[in-house]
Amino acid sequence: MSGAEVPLAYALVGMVVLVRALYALFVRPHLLHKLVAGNLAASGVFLVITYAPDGGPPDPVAQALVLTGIVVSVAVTAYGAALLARLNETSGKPYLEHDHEA
Amino acid sequence: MSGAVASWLLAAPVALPLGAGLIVPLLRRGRSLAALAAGAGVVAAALLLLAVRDPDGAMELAVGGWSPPLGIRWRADLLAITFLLSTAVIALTVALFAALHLPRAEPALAGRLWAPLLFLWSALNALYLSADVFNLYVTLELLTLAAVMLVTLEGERQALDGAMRYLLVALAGSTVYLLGVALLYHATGTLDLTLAAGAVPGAALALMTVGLMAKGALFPLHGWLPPAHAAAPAPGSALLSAVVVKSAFYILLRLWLEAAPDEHAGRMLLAACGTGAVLWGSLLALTQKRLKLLVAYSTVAQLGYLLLVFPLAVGSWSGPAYAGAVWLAVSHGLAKAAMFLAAGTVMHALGHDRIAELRGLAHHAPVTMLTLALAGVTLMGLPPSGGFVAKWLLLSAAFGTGQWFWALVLLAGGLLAAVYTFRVIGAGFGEAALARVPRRAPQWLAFALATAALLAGVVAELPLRQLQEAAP
Amino acid sequence: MTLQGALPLAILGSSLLPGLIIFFLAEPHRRGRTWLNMAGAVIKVLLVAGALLGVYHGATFEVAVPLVPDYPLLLRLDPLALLFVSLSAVLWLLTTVYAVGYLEGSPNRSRFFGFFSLCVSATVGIAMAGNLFTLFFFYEVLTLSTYPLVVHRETEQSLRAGRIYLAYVMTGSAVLLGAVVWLHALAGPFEFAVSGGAVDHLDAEHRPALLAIFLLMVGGFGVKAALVPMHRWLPAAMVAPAPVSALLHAVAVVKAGAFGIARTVYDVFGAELAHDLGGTTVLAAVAGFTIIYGSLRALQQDDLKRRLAYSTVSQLSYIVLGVSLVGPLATIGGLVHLVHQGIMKITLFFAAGNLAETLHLHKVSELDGVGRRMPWTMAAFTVAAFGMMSAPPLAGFVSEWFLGLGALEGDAPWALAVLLASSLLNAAYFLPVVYRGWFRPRRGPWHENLPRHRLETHPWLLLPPVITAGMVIALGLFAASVWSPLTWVRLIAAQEYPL
Amino acid sequence: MGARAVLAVLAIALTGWLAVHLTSTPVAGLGQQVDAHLHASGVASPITAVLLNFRALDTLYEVSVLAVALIATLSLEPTRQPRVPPSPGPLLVWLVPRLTPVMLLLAGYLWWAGSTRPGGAFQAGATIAGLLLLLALKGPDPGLQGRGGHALAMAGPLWFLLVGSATALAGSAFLQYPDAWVKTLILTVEGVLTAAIGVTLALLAGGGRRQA
Repeated sequence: MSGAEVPLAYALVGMVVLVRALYALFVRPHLLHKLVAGNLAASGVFLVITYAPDGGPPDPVAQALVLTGIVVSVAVTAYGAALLARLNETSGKPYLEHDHEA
Repeated sequence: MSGAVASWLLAAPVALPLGAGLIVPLLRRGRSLAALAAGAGVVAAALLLLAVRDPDGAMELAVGGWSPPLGIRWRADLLAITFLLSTAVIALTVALFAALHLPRAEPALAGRLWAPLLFLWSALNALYLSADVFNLYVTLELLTLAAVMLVTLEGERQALDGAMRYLLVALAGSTVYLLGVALLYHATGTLDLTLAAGAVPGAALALMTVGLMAKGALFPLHGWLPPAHAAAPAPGSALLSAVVVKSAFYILLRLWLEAAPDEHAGRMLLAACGTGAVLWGSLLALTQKRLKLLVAYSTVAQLGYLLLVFPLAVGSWSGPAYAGAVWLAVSHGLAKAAMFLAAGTVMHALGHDRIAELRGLAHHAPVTMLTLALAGVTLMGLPPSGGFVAKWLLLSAAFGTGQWFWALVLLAGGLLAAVYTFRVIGAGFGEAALARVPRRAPQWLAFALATAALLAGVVAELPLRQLQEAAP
Repeated sequence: MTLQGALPLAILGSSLLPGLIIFFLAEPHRRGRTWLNMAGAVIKVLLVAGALLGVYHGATFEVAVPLVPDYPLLLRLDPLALLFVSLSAVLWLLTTVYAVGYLEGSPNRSRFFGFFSLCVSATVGIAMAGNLFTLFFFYEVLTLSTYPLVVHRETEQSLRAGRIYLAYVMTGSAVLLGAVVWLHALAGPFEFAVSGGAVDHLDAEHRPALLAIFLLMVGGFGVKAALVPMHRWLPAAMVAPAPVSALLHAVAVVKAGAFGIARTVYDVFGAELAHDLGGTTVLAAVAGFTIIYGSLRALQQDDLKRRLAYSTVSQLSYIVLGVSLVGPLATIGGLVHLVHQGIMKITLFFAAGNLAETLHLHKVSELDGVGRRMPWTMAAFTVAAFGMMSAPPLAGFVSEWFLGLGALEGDAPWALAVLLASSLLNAAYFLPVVYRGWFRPRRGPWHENLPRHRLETHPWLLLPPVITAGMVIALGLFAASVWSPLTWVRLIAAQEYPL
Repeated sequence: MGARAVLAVLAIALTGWLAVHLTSTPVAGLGQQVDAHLHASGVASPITAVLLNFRALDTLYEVSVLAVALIATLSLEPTRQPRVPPSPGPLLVWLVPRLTPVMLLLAGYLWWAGSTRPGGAFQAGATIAGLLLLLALKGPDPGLQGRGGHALAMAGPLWFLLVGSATALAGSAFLQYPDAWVKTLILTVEGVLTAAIGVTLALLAGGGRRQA
């Protein structure tokens, strides 16, 4: 988490991860895929946050933000998994209903 | 010393419900008492904030003694106080309703509602007070988790499904928002909106806005709201529809009117989304067969009105437009909470909420019927209601700035609201026995909220004037 | 607060407070409810009498309650306001008496009288409104508080009527609101002008906008004034109980529309500007058409209340016509008809209600010989009917006389023709009723609906129509006296058209 | 499939746009600010200074989020089919008792090191959580699902909140540690947080469920 500067490449990788994950979050029907995708997307953003141009020392605030962000996304993902398990038990399938108005 | 006072007054609305929320799950009995006590404290703090308010400078506090850009600042300007206070009034009434209504109507839920309610409340207050974009991100996550938990309480498939939908959209939304935060930080070297004012890069603004629109169920990202809000227990739905979704609008106000005041093209886009919300939400509300879903779709529509403020708040008309939008948010909050609580009574009294089968309500639950009607008046924006004065101001701004198109949207929305409201009222007439005779006290609480929404149209002059002066 | 300020609020409160209290009275409290109603109604009449005296001697009563920045709730008692206020106050008193008798033992009376009082409060609010904001404010309160009265019987039919009523009136209000706010965006905040218009200072480039606004506003008001083709809700609303129909048709709703049009023409735009814009010409044409159309439709109705409803559609446009013909005499005719039509029409509805309540008679074809069974009721009906045909020396004649003169003065002979034709049509649909009642023999026994009284029906039902019928005669005979509405209206006309 | 293709194209476009934007704007930060005030923060590690002092509010909310996630998970009614009771292999049985003290030591070190170099409550808490899970796998279950475990989980944010409120009541700003106490307070907060985070993560990983 510390040491050398974080080059642009990381940030760009982060971008790709983020967009790809969000894409999966929307198109994948299986809820487990969606949850993992959501978590990955967040990680992508963290890479962007830590982006510090060559030369400059790593920005401690940015790293602190990432640490906080990680904990938050862990919490949300964990809860999401529990919710998914519960939903799977009640409805018998790990997918969302599409006729919610019924 | 005033520093200490500021420290208490600003900390109380966040700390009291947060602390209570952490303790309540550990209590065996007296949960409702603890929750209500904390709530009363928040109301008191909010009232004091209003009382000691200095029109020339908002009360501020550098949390931890570190002021921005290094630290985080709490700031209680008129906008924050207005939202703090209206949220406090609504949340406390909803809590009282829950304490009186749930033990009989849904005993299984009685004890489990308090934790999410308190966390929700704390997160909202934290959100109102903060102008630090990352701090806002964390409060939004706290808010989302508490809100999703509220939705799951009923525990059957529909509730869990709605909750999951909500969670996923919120997850995507907050990720996009966070990316916006990253860009803002890299571009300005600060996370504080007041310091970044005027320098917010367009990309950051766009990303944060999209993220917030997802969290705030703003058209076209509203799809998750109705199933979620309709699935929650009545007090939960009331809070979600009345205040939670408006938190996103609150941040949008700060972003677009205070931090990035010159992004005019984007404002038009927001209002266009608002138009879509008003029309689409109202039309769907018309087609619903269940009362709770109808009320939920009306929320989608009413949120659309709020977005119209962005193109209208320009030049000499920014004052009226701003005051109108804020006042609309407040009165809609009161009315919508009243409506969902009334819907809860209906559920309890009839055992269902199918609109086609509401016969007998007018006779056996007249108070609830009247509550739905009075709340409806605010949704239609007719006098004597807070919705009317707010709409009057927005309409004036629309014609005054020569944007008559938005005026048409406001008027059409009012008519559609009338149609779906009177659809419910009309269904309540006629003689028929109820499954259960609902208790009186909770009904009067909902009635009180609806009446407050009406009073917001009669005693509005002073707050509206002050809001106009405080407009950015 | 000064007396000047207190009086308008007191006039408003004398019906508002009883109404609010009544809502929370349990159904059985018949006595308390009746006392509250009567007390409120009597107090209102007394207050209004005081106001008349004061205004006649040049006092001004006005109060502004802040509501929206720059747009206060402004209540002001000017002569035009008082004309409408007095009408509402007097007829509310009589209708309350009538309603108490009419609803004897029927359910939901607390709800009924609660909204009934709200209706009247809204109406006097409209009458006393000193600016468009206030006028619209009470106009909408009226819309909402009338709905529960229309659907009072809670039958499928009455609910349908309620839906139709809302569909028309709400659309009208949306149009009205848009027009009002648009006008304020052009002219800024303003009050009703004492003489001349409030917006006639606007310069010429706004002319097209002003014409559009004028038409939208009279269109919005026209829905409640039942101008064709926006009149359909009125016959549908006939399903409401008789006291409601009486109040709706004689005073509250329809008059609110006509009154709104009068305010728009005289005190917002000013007769002159309204005329120059060409707005009044359009309005006069619509009114003329409505007069004839209403009468023709009335001819075709066998259901007595529906016949009366279409007659209302027609008669209301007398007022609108008088206003839109622009000129002192026409103004006098139109405004005085606001009062005269109210009293004549309420008499007819009281009488129709009595026939229905006492003998279950709803159709004209069933009325043969009813004059022998219910002479007082039929007498009252006959007087009012002749008044409607504007037979001298009754009230209707006075209105029509001035309207006719106005038509000639504003060289619109076509209007005179319309009025005469309408009188003939009135005769054509009222005379058969009167003839059947008095001169056709009854075949078979009556279907007695109420317990027998010494009188022909319940005294609380009989008294009001007899009184109003007396007024119809008096207003005609003593039209020239100082206290007649006519004198009062001359006062207003003199204000609008200073000579 | 057409829709997906469109989405994919949009995704790629978005990536490009963001990348361009990021590279085009000069990158600012708060590095100097942190260095300038580090001495007053009570800790030597800049990251810890930000987490527990400069932006302590974020961390308070963050651990609250963890607590809410736990409460929310527990409030989803417990499953009908409970987790299968563990059948620990010989390796676990041999390893876990020997590993326990090491991991405790490691957690303690991370906690203490947090004040001077990278590390701190979260890393330490994660270690504790791992340990607890291992114990659960080996059995018998450490039994944290009871009231005691929940109390322990809530203790973290509660203590943090208490400290913050105490400073407010003492007359200084919310969460403003008095200079004399900075280090001690931060360490105690981190200590309680470590335990709480450990328990919370362990419970979350188990879905908060009791074994059969």
